[in-house]
Amino acid sequence: MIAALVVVPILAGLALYLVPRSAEHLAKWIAVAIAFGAFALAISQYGAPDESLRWLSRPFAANFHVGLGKGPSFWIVLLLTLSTGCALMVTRVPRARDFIAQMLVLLGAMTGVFIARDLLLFALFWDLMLIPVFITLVAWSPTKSNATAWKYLVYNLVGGLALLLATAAYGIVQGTTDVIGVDPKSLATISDTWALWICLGFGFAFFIKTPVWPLHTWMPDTYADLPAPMVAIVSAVQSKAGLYGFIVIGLALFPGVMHAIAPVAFVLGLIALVYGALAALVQDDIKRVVAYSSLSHLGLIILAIFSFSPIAIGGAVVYIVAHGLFSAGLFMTVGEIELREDTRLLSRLGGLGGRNPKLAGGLTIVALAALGLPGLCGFAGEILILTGLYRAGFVWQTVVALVPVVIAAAYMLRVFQGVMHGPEHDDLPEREDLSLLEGLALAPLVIAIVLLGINPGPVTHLDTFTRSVAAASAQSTLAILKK
Amino acid sequence: MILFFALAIVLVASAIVTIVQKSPVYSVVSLLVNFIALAAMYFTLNAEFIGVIQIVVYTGAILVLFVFVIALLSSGIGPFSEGPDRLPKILVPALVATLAAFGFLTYGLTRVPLGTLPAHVTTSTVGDVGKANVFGSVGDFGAALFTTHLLPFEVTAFILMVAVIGVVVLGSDATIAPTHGTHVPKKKSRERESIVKAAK
Amino acid sequence: MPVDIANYISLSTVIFFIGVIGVVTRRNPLIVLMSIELMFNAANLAIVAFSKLWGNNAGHIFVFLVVTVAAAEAAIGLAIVVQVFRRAKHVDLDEVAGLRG
Amino acid sequence: MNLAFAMTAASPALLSIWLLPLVGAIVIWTLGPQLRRNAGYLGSAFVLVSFALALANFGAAGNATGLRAPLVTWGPGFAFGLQLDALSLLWTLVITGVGGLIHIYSIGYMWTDRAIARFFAYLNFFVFSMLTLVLADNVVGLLVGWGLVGLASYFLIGFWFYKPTAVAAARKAFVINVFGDIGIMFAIFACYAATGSIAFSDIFAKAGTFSEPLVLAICIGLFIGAMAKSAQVPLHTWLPDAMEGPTPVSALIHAATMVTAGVYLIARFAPLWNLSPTAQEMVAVVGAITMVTGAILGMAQWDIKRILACSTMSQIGYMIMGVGVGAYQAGVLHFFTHAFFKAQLFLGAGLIIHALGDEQDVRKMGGLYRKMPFTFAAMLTGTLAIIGFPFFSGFYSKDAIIYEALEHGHPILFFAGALTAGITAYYMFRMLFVTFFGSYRGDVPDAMLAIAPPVPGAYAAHDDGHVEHAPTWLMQAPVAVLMVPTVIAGYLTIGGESSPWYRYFGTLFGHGGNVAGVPLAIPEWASTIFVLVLVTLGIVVAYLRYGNPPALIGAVDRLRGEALKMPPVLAHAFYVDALIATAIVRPANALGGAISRYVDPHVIDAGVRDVAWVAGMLGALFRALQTGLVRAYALTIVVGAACFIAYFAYLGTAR
Repeated sequence: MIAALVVVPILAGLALYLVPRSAEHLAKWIAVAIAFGAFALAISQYGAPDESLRWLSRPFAANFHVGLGKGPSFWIVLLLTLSTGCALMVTRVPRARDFIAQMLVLLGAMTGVFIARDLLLFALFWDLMLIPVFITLVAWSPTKSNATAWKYLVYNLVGGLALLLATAAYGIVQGTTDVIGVDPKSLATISDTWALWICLGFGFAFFIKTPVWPLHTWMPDTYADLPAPMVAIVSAVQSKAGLYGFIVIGLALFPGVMHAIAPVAFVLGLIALVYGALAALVQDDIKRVVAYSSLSHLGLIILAIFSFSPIAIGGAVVYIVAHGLFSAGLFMTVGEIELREDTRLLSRLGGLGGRNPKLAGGLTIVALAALGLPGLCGFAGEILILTGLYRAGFVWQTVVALVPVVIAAAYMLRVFQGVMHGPEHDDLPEREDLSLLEGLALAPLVIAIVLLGINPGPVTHLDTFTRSVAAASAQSTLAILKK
Repeated sequence: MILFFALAIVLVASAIVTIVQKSPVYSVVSLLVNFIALAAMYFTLNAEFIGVIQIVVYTGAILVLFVFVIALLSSGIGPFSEGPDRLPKILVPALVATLAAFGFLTYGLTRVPLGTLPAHVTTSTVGDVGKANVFGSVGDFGAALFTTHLLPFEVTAFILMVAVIGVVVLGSDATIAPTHGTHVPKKKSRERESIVKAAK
Repeated sequence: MPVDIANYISLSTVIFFIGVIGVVTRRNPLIVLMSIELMFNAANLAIVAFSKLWGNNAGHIFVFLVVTVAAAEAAIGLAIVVQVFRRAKHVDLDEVAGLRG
Repeated sequence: MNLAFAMTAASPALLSIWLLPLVGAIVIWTLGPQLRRNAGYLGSAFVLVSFALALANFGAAGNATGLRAPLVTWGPGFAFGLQLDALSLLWTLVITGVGGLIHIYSIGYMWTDRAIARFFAYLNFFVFSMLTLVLADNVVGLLVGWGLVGLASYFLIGFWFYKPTAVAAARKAFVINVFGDIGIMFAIFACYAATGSIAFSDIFAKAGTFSEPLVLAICIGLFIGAMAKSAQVPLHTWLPDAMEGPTPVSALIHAATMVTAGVYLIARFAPLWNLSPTAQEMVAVVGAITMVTGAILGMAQWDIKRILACSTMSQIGYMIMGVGVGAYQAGVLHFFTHAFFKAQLFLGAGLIIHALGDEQDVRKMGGLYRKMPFTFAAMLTGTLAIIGFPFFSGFYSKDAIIYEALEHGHPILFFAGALTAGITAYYMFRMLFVTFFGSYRGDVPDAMLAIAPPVPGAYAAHDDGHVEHAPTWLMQAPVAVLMVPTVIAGYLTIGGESSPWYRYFGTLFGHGGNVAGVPLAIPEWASTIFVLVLVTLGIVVAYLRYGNPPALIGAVDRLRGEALKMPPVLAHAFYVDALIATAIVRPANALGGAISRYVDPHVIDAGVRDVAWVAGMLGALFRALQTGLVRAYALTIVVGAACFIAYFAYLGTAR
């Protein structure tokens, strides 16, 4: 049943090309049904046993092994299916059938990344999920040039290559790649040198995907050029693949190396945190504001992961889900705004709040969650992460990480007020407020944002990882660096 | 023994003639000699089925194909029209490289023992050619082909099918228009659709 | 009287390199294709000889497969030659330089 | 997946007190367009029921443990719940009581506003948020409330969001408050790291084991939050701007309740503050500076709401100074009395603004006491209370703070407090004289000066000029009710240590260990007389400059001239805004601009392009090898094969 989460969307996405081009609504509702069906299926499989099928025996053992468990995988898959369903509901692009098909393939591939329990499977889905985005960037690009698409693909393929090499090396050294979610103690220890190189390979891929400064420049362009429904799920979930990888692969399998590279990761994370926030402060394009704010927020999660504090890592999972919820919401509302006003430039927008109270309400909640308003999900993640950071002894890093919280308030309000408040602009077309359907598409995200803000407790569940983290904390630094 | 050396001389000579002839027709004839000699050589190695196959497939099918193509491309005997030689000096490095490779191989072969027949295996001799169910007989070959090696056999069938399709495509008269990029104008596809509809 | 297998292998080597020289030096694609057939045959001879040496008929199977593939290759190669001739009106490998970087 | 609330052993009354305003907000928000003005009555009802429940639980909350209601648990140490003890109860009563009155008043004030339902939804949401703040039994819950009141304040300041000034003011208030939030967040981290819990009870139980620097760090963090929320120098600049919101909002949020949250915070964390004299000193000094600054700024304002805002700043300065010197009861008492008289002053000012058609400039008022006797009475009562006139509530609370500053060993703060009292008397009476005496200088016709004319504004009048009138009592009754505590609230402390007020709090605050000996030992009555003399002096100066009829002749011109004479340092409010703009906002924007215009495209992307260029060059190099001649390729293969053969021959023979 868990495997169906991957197989059905991909097959359905390909099969969607059989639907006549003109039957866009049919295609859309089939896709919405599949996404929400996957959501329901994922909920019903909470804590279900893994499913595994032998795949390769030589040169190393690899299985088609998928599982949801109760930890990050489960919550991220929920986030993914929910945000995809919501985004699909409001899809309005030219050649909608083809676009929706790409969305479904992307849904399946991304689900695969997060439920794979085998490194090789993980790596394959990792590369697979680039394809629909690349196709979309080429075929639905607002400009004639494909520069953004190539930038995206080249960056991520370089990461994907590193990932694949690391996976192959790991498989050969360890003899099996079926190791995600396995108690690290039951695995043979691999030599420090191998561990270092393999972990660096993984880490490089994860850093590009997240992205971490200075590997981030593909992101604002990509986010600005993708159609709103896809950028909603790409930003919500695809950018989390790297962080998820750090948690389930880096921390669990290479605690020593993670410790060794932690100082570098900390510096990069802090730079991303401040850098993204400052850049977000001056962007004119709303999508770019959100893109740079993502850079900032994800930097915080990097800090959390490399602090090795169980509280912070629990908070990181919360923040991963929270960021997914509010960035999906932000991009969807931005999509609505662009659809109405034909622009996303703050310098041209203004005064929409009076005529679009529902749109304003939706944007308010997602923007507030993004700026970390206490009581909403962003805050829950932030406070857990920062508490953990401080408790792990990173006092000054915590203080620096607090600064972007203030900047976040400034840029999020700038967006919100720039769009909704102030006098109405005469040169903007007057359009209807959110329709019932658009409201319904946003509602699940808003409800999830509030619920997660009230009680993120279940999401902080870290089954095997707490153990490995504890183990990692025990062995303070690795011998490699001494060599 | 004598048979072997006689065949070997024929083989080498016909091979050399094949590659030095100006006219492909002579090359084909020389190649024919080569193939037949090789088939005989297979018989001396008890590979009777392979020997037969050699004659049927190579001389019967492939060489005939060559002859057809030569007939198709040129009116008759004589060299094909050729342009300027762009690599006039390739003969020297080609010979050097080839001889070097040959030398290395020979050196290796002379230094490394080839090994011998495992003690528990008995194999047939030249005198066994034509007998059933000995090493190299058709029965022996067939049993192995359709049991142990069934899957490669079927894969070969598939490869042949692909080749047939490829030849049909290549040989068809439709010229393949050079395309730049993936962009195909919509109009064209619509035209095609209308043509298809009209055909129905 | 059995002949030493080494002789077969040497013979195979010689024929193979004759084929190589043919491939590298000739400009007529038909003769190049024939040279390739020569190389196939040389390899087949080696395989059959080794098969005899080891008393293992898997070599025969392999030769059989090689023959089939060679047939396919020859068919396709000749089809390409025909196509090229249709376009270029020459049968000269040096004229088919579309792979130039 | 236990997403549900854990409701074990929760006090239903406490939950109702807390949740009723939220229910109100949600109901009004969802039914908004249908409810129209009924939203006002509904909203008031929810808040007043909450008030009644709080009053009914007065006894229960006063005992040692108070009422409790555990809510959710996130993980180890992160347990959330509510508690209603003496301190929370006091704030709850003020929030719901004064809040309820202001709700009723707002029905009249917002009578003709098209978005009245939205207004009440926000107002109820504010009450809920404020209750979250004061009822939380843990520091994260407090921060949640802290953030939510900031949000409610943001919504209400920017309520008329088509006004660019209101939008800017709202954003400023919110961002400064978020800055305060991170101070509290820092304190949370420090507390959690030290105790492994966020509950007040756990933190205070282990407070004795904290090191001195840790206590100081926590206190500084908390105080940054308090400074932002309670408009202490230098984070005060948002408060005068916040007057862009509707007047009832100014009364409720920016005078009576939210801005005093800093006082609550310090009183709540009294056990920590008592451990660190340095921190107390810091609080007291900042409070005193704010007190004086607010008063000086108040002297230079002409906008009636800005005058009141500056006085609010100043009065909160008193409270902060009070809790800073360890006089928690006095500080909290001043919050209590201030809530009444400042609400009354704002509501009275609201009546005037309302009557004059959104006119807020006192220079365009004058002579109003004849036309609005009730409003005059209300404003006079409030003014007497705020300046500490004997037998009015402010007298008791302010005097106690000033005297206790001396008693706890801060003579300078004592003098500052007394001087500020005098200045307060001056600028409050200045406002009173200019507004109510002399002749009317505005341009609103007499007939319109009834008590409840329309609110001129974007959505006010119907197209045909017909205007709707709110019932007069809606706006007068709350003011009248407020007059009672404005006068009598201070009587609770008569009797000193044995008074009901002191007995009510008992040992809640512990002992502020800040008594460094009294260098200037004078009895309390002497202090009172000293303050009263300064107050009288202030009133006399105000009368001489603005009060006597000859001084008000031709007042408009003279007053305008005076505005020009205002020292620039006051006109720019000590340049704090400009300082923040130059030191923080502009550099941040410049950095952001540099990043997106220079660093990203020309440094990082350029680096990436350089890598691509190297790859391209390598490609060009290898391109030369691709001659396209098949024979050349074949030769390459042969050479490669020769190498391989050589290698394997070597392998075979080397064995």
